[in-house]
Amino acid sequence: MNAPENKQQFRLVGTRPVRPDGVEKVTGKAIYGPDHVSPGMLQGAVLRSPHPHARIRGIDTKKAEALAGVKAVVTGQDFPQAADKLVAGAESASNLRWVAQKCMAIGKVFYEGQAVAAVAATSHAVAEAALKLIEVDYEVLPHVIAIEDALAEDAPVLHDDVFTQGLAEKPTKPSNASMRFAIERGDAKAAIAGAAASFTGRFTLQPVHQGYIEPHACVAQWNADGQAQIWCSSQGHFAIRAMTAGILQIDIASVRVHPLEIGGGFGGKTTVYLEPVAMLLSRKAGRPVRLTMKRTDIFRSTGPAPGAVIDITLGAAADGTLVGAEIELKYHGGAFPGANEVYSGVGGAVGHYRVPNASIVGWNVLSNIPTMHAYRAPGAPQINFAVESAMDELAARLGIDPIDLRLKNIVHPGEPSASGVPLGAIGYAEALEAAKAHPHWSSPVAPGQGRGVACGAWGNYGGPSTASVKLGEDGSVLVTEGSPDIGGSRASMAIMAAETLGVAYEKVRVTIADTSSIGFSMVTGGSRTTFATGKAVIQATEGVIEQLKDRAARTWGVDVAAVTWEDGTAVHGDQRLTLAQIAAKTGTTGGPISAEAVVDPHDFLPGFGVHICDTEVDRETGHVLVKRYTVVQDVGRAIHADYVEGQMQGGAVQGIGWALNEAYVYDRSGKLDNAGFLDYRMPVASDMPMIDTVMVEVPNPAHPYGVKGVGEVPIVPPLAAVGNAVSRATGIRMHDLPISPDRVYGLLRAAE
Amino acid sequence: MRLIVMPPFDREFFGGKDTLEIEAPTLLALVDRLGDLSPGFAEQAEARAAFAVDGVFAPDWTRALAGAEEVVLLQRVAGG
Amino acid sequence: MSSPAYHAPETIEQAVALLAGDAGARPLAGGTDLIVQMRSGRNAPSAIVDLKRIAGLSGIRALPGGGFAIGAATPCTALKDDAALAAAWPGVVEAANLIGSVQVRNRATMAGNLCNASPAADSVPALVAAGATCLVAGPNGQREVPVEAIPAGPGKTSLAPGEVLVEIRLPAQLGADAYLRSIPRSEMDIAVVGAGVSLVLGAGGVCTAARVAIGAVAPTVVLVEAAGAALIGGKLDDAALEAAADAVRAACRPIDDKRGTAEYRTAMAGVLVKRTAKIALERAHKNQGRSQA
Amino acid sequence: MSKLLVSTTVNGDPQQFLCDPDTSLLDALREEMDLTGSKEGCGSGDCGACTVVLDGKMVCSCLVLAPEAEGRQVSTIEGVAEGNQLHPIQRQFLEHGALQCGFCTPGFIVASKALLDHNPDPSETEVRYWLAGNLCRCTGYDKIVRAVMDAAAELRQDRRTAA
Repeated sequence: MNAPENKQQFRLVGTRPVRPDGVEKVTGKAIYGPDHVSPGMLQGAVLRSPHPHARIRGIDTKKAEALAGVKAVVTGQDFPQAADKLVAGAESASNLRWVAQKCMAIGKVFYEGQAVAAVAATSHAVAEAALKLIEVDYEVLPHVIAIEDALAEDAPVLHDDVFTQGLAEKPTKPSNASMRFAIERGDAKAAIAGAAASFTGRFTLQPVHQGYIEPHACVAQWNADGQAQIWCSSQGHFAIRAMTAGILQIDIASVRVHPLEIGGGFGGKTTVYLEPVAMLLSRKAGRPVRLTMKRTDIFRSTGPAPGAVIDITLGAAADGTLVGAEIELKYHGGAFPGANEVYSGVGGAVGHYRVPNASIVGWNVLSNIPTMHAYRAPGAPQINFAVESAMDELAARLGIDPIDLRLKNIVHPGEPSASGVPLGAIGYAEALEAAKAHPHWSSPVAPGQGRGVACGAWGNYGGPSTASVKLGEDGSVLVTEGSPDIGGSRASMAIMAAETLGVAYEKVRVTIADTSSIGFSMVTGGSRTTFATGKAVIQATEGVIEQLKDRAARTWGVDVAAVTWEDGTAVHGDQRLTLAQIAAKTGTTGGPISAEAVVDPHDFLPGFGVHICDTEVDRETGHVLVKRYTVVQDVGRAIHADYVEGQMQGGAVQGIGWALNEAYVYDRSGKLDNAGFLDYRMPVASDMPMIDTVMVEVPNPAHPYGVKGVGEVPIVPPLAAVGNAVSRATGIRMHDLPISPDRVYGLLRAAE
Repeated sequence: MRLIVMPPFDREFFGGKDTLEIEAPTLLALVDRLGDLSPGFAEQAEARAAFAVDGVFAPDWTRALAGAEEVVLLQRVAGG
Repeated sequence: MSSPAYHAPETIEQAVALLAGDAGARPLAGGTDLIVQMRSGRNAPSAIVDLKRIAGLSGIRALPGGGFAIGAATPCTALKDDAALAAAWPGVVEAANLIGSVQVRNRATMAGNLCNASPAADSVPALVAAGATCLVAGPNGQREVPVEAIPAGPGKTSLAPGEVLVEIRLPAQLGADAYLRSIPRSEMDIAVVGAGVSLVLGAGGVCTAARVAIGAVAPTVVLVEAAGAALIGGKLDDAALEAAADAVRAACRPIDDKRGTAEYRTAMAGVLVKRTAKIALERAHKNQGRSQA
Repeated sequence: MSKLLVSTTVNGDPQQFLCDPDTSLLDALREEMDLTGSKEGCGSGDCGACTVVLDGKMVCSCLVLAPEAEGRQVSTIEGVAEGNQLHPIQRQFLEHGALQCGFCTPGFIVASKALLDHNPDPSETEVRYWLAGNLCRCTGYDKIVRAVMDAAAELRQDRRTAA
């Protein structure tokens, strides 16, 4: 499984064929989460808390149950008592005790919009009417939203059994700071004190939402014999199965989860919110139940990404060499412990640079907002905004070109990564050189505009995947895998299988199978699918090739070792048997041909990106326009170039939205004030220029086609790229996101 | 064999110690040993821990450690 | 659970009777506000009276003397398609075509925008600046009132029970108009501030009449007479524009909310009124040149 | 309140369905006619995933009451291709990789077709403003805009060839 020494020309890898699921998706035939219908299906609806923090004294569901057409009502009392229990399944461990409460409050509500009861009825209108008949007796408790408020001495403490983890001495008092995580090396303070230039600043960000357009939705059917089926869209149906079975305390094998097409996730669909509720409703009603979230409820109750307060000091020598970093970051954790963003925030803060002296301390801070959930490179964009803004300041203070300053300090292959494990064949330097050589960087900055540059990294991932490859009797090829296709991965899998097998792309068809029809596969996330599931597909394809060679060898009566596989054909001397010829004879050569591969690779490599952004600032109104944007990234190798570029463009625009307008706005009563697309303000088409892309290909030698993973990196640099561009256009450092017109206006006036 | 304990496990389970000298035939056995040193670690390890043996990630914990010089214990990081 | 009744009357009289006979009935034009409010539970009408099947309520009529009558059920995009209207009142037409998206503007009407009585309604400052009036039908017959008389506060109108807006009337254009708004994005937002300006130029390009109206800075649209007065009698030099901006800022009574701070809204009202007045001036010059040529 | 019987035309075919008066056209299409290609992303007219053409004008079907469709012509994503013959816009979306998750795609294609039906040669800016009511969270819009521009060019070529 080694990549070729020299860059070789591939037949299919790197091309742009039409994706196998394309026609269904452009004609409206594809079935997404909210589209599935089961016979006899009931419609469910969920009652949600109007209070951000309250004890539930009691819930009276009698009137709702008496309403004609209502078939089941469930509350937190219907959930099995959940103790602490970690399940893997997704990318990081989840404690089911908390996951269960993200599905439904059990005794206490911790954020506005948390589910408190649910109804299944013969129609949606009846279910909605029944919700109005449920009486919940709340004892409203004081709430807290902002990070600094939650850390205050007199702040309401959310959980009396959550003590700060990661302290050397076990704390005696419960705290909203659920976790401290730090990396210390050398003496950062002393190094910075002796630096030729340093920058100190505080940066703040608000929570943002993943913003997928498809609402969470599922249909669950839990039969009298204890067997269940769930139809839903998710980033990983095996994770849905693990969490649902775990929360409901039933066997994994009794829950069959069917993956529907997924309408965007970005990390937000790697957990359960509805499935266990729909299951409980179905068991009570004896019929399948559909639950679909409203957009307002998606904003109010599903995982945003953390807001942050970050204090940073970076110091550099006169030649630009970084000498020290002192950083304290505080991230929103949401209502329950377990958010992971602080780990990657601390670990990745200056992981893309060599910094001999570093003190990086992170805190996960609980408050009365939904529990944070993964959003594309979770935890990285926030800290990167601070670090790359500080780098921009250092470059200006030292009079060094910002790209040169990065080149001076970047990590190189063989040097230790943040985790201490040496870096492999990374392409960071190559990406920076490509950015420097790009016409965007060398073009003059237009009058009234500012140009910013920022770098960012993400570790990427491997993890378990299963794939099987089966040969049709006519020589066509069926690939079956367990990784939901969220952005064209069926096409990548078909390309890799066809490339390996030496057949036409169109001869390969790809199916994403349910949890009972293919082996375990981790979620589609962490930029792991093309890498890890791709490896499984390639390995299974190689298994098929071995069998094909064996059939040919036995047909010819020669040793299999003497048979080679070339361009879809078994070859021995001048004897040849094509794949189709062998397939046609399987009935008399030993039966059907198929192979399965289960992999758990950890030889993935991180990705690095460099973004260049030009902005124009209206000095009278504070409006910022992105005029030109270029994304340069080491992608390992692009399997399907369109979808690699698409990841780079989409991630960049999400990051630009985060920089300019997106933010959770809470009112004084602790309610989310902008729980809709109108006021959450994601970028629309007319806000954006074209997003230029440069795919730098430094292949991963541990993947047959050099794949590294591309999806997460592109959201890391834009916050600082935009911030740096606005700072250079205005002469004012942008410390706080979003860089909205009123904020920029205020900064401009204050500077006058 | 040297075990480098990365945050948060160093403070959370080993009193802030970031280097341990410890012998074990396999990573599984190592997890058990660490569990003896710090009750509660073994239960969390499967869901939260990752190991690198002499600079290479080792997802298979049955792998023999004979001849290994350095094992790094680190937190698994999630993606979106 | 009560679903509202749905009526699609074919005459104004039927519509008035339906609305007058049921206090919970609400007229439906484009529905882009009403249906959203019904979905969110903010509005639960007992009956919906769809105005779109009433003959004459959709479309634009030229009035004798050069004005226009715009039927209450006319979608915003239809205004753009009417070349004469778009040439005469570009500010009004552009304002109506800043609301929501193309999808929304293919349904939304200026009459609905006005009767929804949002302080941030985009078309309303432009209509007020234009000196537009409304024809209102009710149980006691019809009356014509200035546009600014309709909104009574956020979500409230001065319409009596059973009254419905029939058409919006624009006078003959003697000068030119313009409308600008401030939003964080380029589209799909509610105005943080909106400013409409309508001007008439006399001999030598001297401004002889001016109306300035601003939105989203007070509970209702504000017709700032002092701002108009500041523009009259001169050629809209910097001093006159600054005086108009001062008058506008003085007239602002905004709130802080998720869409903008009071301070920012006030400041933007001043900026926008100057920019809008310049566009109106440029158009008025062009129109004057054309009529003289 | 009893249900209303609505007679309408969807993609050229006569359709009759029963609905509550406050049912949206989107729900009627999805639930009563099994036309699930139109998607609900927000239910408030802010995302465009439910875009359909009603009597020649594109609208958000979540902001149309089903009874309003009485006697009207409705065109949905399911009617864009002619049988198995994809519309050039659909083909260009595929050839550009202008979709990732594909959930917003039906709305974008219906809206793009509405644009090109009345403006055969839009500028990039015109395309971007026309599509501002359609949210896409995956692509950053770049490949969508290119697909629409190329489809426009292809359709102009087709018209020239036909003429």
